[in-house]
Amino acid sequence: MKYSYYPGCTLRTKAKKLDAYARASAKVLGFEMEEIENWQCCGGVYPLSGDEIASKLSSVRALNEAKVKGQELVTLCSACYHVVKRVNDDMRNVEDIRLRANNYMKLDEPYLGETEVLHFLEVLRDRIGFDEVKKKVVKPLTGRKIGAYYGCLLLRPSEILGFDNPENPTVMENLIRALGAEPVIYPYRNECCGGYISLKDKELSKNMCDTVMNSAESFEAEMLITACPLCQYNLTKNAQSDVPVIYFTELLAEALGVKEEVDANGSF
Amino acid sequence: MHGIGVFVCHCGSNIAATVDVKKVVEMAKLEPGVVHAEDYQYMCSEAGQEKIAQAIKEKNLSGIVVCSCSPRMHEATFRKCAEKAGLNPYMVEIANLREQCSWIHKDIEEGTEKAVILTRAAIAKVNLNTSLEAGESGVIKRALVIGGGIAGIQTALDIADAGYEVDIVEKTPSIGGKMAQLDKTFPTLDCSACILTPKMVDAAAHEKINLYTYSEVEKVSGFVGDFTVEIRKKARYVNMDKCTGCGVCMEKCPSKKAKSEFNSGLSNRPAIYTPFAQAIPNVPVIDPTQCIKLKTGKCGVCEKFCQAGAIDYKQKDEVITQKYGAIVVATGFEVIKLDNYDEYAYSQSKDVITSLELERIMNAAGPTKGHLERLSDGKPPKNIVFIQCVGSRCAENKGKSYCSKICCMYTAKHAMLIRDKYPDVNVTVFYIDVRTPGKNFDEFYRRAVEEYGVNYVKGQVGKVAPQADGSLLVHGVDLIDGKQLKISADMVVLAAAIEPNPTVRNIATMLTASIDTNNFLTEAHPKLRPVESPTAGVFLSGVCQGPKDIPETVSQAGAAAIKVVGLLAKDKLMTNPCTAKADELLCNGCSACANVCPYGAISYEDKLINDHGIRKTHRVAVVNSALCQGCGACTVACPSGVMDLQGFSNRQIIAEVDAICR
Amino acid sequence: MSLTNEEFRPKIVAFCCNWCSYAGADLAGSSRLSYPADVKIIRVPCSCRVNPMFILRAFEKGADGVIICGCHPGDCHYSTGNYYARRRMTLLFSMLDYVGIERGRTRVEWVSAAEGVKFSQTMNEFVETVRSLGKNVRLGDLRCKN
Amino acid sequence: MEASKKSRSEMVKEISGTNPLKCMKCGKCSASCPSYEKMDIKPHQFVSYVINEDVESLAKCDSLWVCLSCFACVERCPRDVKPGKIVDAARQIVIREKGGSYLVPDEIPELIDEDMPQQLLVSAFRKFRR
Repeated sequence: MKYSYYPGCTLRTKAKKLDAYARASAKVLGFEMEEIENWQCCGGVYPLSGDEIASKLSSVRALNEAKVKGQELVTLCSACYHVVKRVNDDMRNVEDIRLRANNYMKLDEPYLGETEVLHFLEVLRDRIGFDEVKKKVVKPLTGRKIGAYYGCLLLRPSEILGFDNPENPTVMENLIRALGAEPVIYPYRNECCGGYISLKDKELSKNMCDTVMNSAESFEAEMLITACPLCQYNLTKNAQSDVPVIYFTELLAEALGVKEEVDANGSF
Repeated sequence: MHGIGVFVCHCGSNIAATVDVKKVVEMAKLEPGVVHAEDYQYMCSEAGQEKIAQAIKEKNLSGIVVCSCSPRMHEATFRKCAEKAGLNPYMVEIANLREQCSWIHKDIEEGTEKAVILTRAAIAKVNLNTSLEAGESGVIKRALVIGGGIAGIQTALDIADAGYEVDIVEKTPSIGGKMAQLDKTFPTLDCSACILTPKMVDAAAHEKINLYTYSEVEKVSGFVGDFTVEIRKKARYVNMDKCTGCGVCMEKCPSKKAKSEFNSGLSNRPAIYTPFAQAIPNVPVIDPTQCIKLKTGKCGVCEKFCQAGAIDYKQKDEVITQKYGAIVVATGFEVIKLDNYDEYAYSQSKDVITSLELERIMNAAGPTKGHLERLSDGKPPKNIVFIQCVGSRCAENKGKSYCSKICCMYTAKHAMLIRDKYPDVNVTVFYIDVRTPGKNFDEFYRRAVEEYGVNYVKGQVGKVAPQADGSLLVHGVDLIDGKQLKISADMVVLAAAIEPNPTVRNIATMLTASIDTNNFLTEAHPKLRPVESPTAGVFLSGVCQGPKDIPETVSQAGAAAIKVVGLLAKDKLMTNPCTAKADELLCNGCSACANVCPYGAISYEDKLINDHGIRKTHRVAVVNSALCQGCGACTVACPSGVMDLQGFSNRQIIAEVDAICR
Repeated sequence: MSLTNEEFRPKIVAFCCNWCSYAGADLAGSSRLSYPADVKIIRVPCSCRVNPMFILRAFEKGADGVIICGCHPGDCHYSTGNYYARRRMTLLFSMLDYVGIERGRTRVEWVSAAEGVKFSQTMNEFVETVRSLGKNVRLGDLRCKN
Repeated sequence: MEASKKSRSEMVKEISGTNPLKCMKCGKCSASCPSYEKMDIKPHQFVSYVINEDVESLAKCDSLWVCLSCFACVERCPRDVKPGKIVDAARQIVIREKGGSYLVPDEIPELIDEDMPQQLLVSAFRKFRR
């Protein structure tokens, strides 16, 4: 099975691990992520204003490329997923944006939101299945207590993203279970880490990250996993906690037995 | 001799403000056949009706058009008025100038223009009206009440006391409904069971009332005065005649893992059970999904211990057919599912409960024997937070659009009872508005605040976060103080919205009773006919019509009963004369009409027909006017166009079309 | 809101069943939910009473659009009437389309007694559609135009 | 002056695509907001200010720069008002005007550190500058 793959800017720079472990894991799980050719940065945040077109076009280009190839479009970074999927929803349902974006793009055939956008976690859950993932585990993470941190971008607005239950998500917990570890369920796993605010207001982000980390610690999480480079940065940098926060793909690669290989080849 | 009279009503200023009534009168006078036209302030008033009667007599009118409000409002009034003046009541047509014109158009020129056209159409139609005679049909002196909660019980008691037979069909094993689950009732705090159980006993003992518990309505046919209903009596596996209600079977049953419906799933019950100790009838049922004997063939403990020999594993469902003159829907409500409100952690913590679950916890017969304790660890809570409007008053995609009406009051009741019995427990109520219309209701709520020290906070809760130590951190806002609050609670109670019992959809379809987008049954008129369905012979009692508390339900139940009694007291009902009729001369007996008739009202006879002197016998369609309900399906199906509907004939409707398009 | 001569005012005939849609129209009225005065309602007991002949007649006499409103499927007061209406109108409308009466000029809509909002919205939309299609010239009776 | 005030609140409604009149003033947005303490005009007040056509005050407030677009308010709003989109629309109105930016390139070298992901910078640029 081949998917179109949209890595996004951070996965080429500060979050190379998120990308490398995912690719290696995909190979083990029997699917391939074919990087689309001329991708550009998604912009990090979805432009909420209904009257903005230009900032949505990079997503449309990526979406259209996947459409031309007849593939589903996979992302790893929460922000890319959020932005690309919401733009896709606009292209499906918002007449004005669809019209203006297509007028600007001048594609051979107008793009009408045909592409299906999937997060890597959705591929694991809905295309591969956690039972299959479990079968491929060679180093089960038995005995480890791991918390998932979802943040905002994967879950909200659920009406459009439809990723998981926005108030009580389960996909990463099920992944943790499939890898042989014990998921730690704590209430702030869907609360914001502060996001881009940490550029100008570290204090605010720090408060939020502490709430998350303290809560996870109180439920005895030894480690947190996340899909978002910004969350990973904020939780690691801005919270006073020793609990490590790593990408979910690293955990996956570890359990599938390909982590060392990636580490040996990678230059992180 | 043709002579049409036109009567234009001002309806005070309701019509006259946006329709130039004088102009309508002038224009009407120009229409063919019109010999009289006038306007008046209120045509439906006695003076207005007198004007109509006088004109009919003086000008010897053959038909009248009243330009007024909707025919659904006053058609009957004006028909009666015409009849009194000696005109056939079916020679009356209404032009709906209020609902369809003056109320929706703001421009007087535009409104008047439309009013003239609507009047013109009505005149064109009435020119072709023919005198019709209403037939008669009998009334079966028996009523059916669907639902055995307080609404159904009260309706049945009131009908039975008036001397008519009533059957109650209740789908659960006992009558009593939601009220049986409640601990205390507002605003008097008397015990729910103490006031309900005597009524249940009365209903069971009443010689005119017959209970079909553990039964469901399966099929309904017929019409007002003469409904035929099939009722499925589900197999109880217990012989009702033999069972003494000793309860030994329930004690001995080895399968005890089913969730008790009565205790809102907070405790377990055996496979053979009565829902609660005061159940009526006090005869258990065997839940076939739980019974080991019925599932595997091995067990039979209850049979062994039953001294009365009442257990019958071979019992089958039984379908009985019964005839009724009137049907009352009293299907009540359920609490909504809370899947979409996971921010309140209902699915994540045992200590986040609904108000109905709290009722069971506070009830002496409940899962905790009436002790207020946390379901997670049995510890007494010290801080309780109530959250109002969970799923009520929402945008369409977020929940129920309506106010559930009862939550403000029952929350005040719960808060008060807790503070009364456990003065050291802190109670906080997050509210958006406190709605307490009702006698002694606001006073009741004020007592909760002023005498019992319940902390009411204006604002909502955004999240309930279950903590590692088992407490619940409630993230709320106090809009008055302008503060975000984080309250550590050990119990959170959600005032979840109520919705009509899901079975009501199916029942409404069987009864052809209309239902709104929230699955509440529609009343015939929201103000003037609140307990009647638009479908004749079907009446509404309790929450199936809209959210209401116990006193309101009981009053509505009584009102529905008196409407039923009023119907059953009649010996004959006038039937709708607007029925289908075939032109025997042209009918060729092809059966197309009978195939589409939902009532089986069309049959075929070989008739001797005199066609311009040529006598011959041929097969023609004959409509049984007692069965025909006048839908008109057959008129369109007829390939030769000989089937017509009286009162809505092809010529009449075409005349209306022509008048509108002219 | 005075009308200019240029503004096209279509003639619209709306057949409404007595039990649901006529009541829905009444509710739209009592809730003061406006829709264009171009719509004129004819009350019929059930949507199944609407003979295709009536619709042809309307177009013949100069109607620009015809809409039939009935109870929602499954909610018909006469159990099955709206199903007959739906089937008949599907056939009729495709035939009308064939002779040049655009689909936009004909419509079947289910409006319950509780849906005043839907009634008004439906009429607003329908009138807008018919307005955009302009005057109907097909099927018109060309004899003795006055 | 009156006219331009009005048009600004209309602009907020247009850009955000929301209808503030749907608000029932329950405050669930403010109960959910992680930046509440740092906001001078609270999320529920944002909705009210737009209804009352006082976008001037919104344009001057600090809340614009501490809203995280985390969408907790949008997700939980029982009336589907989407307060977060209203905040963002007000922010758009400010940054689209000359001198409205909250972030200037010159200050960036001081703000960043070695581990900071690119995502953070592009997001901040999008939110704080035109």
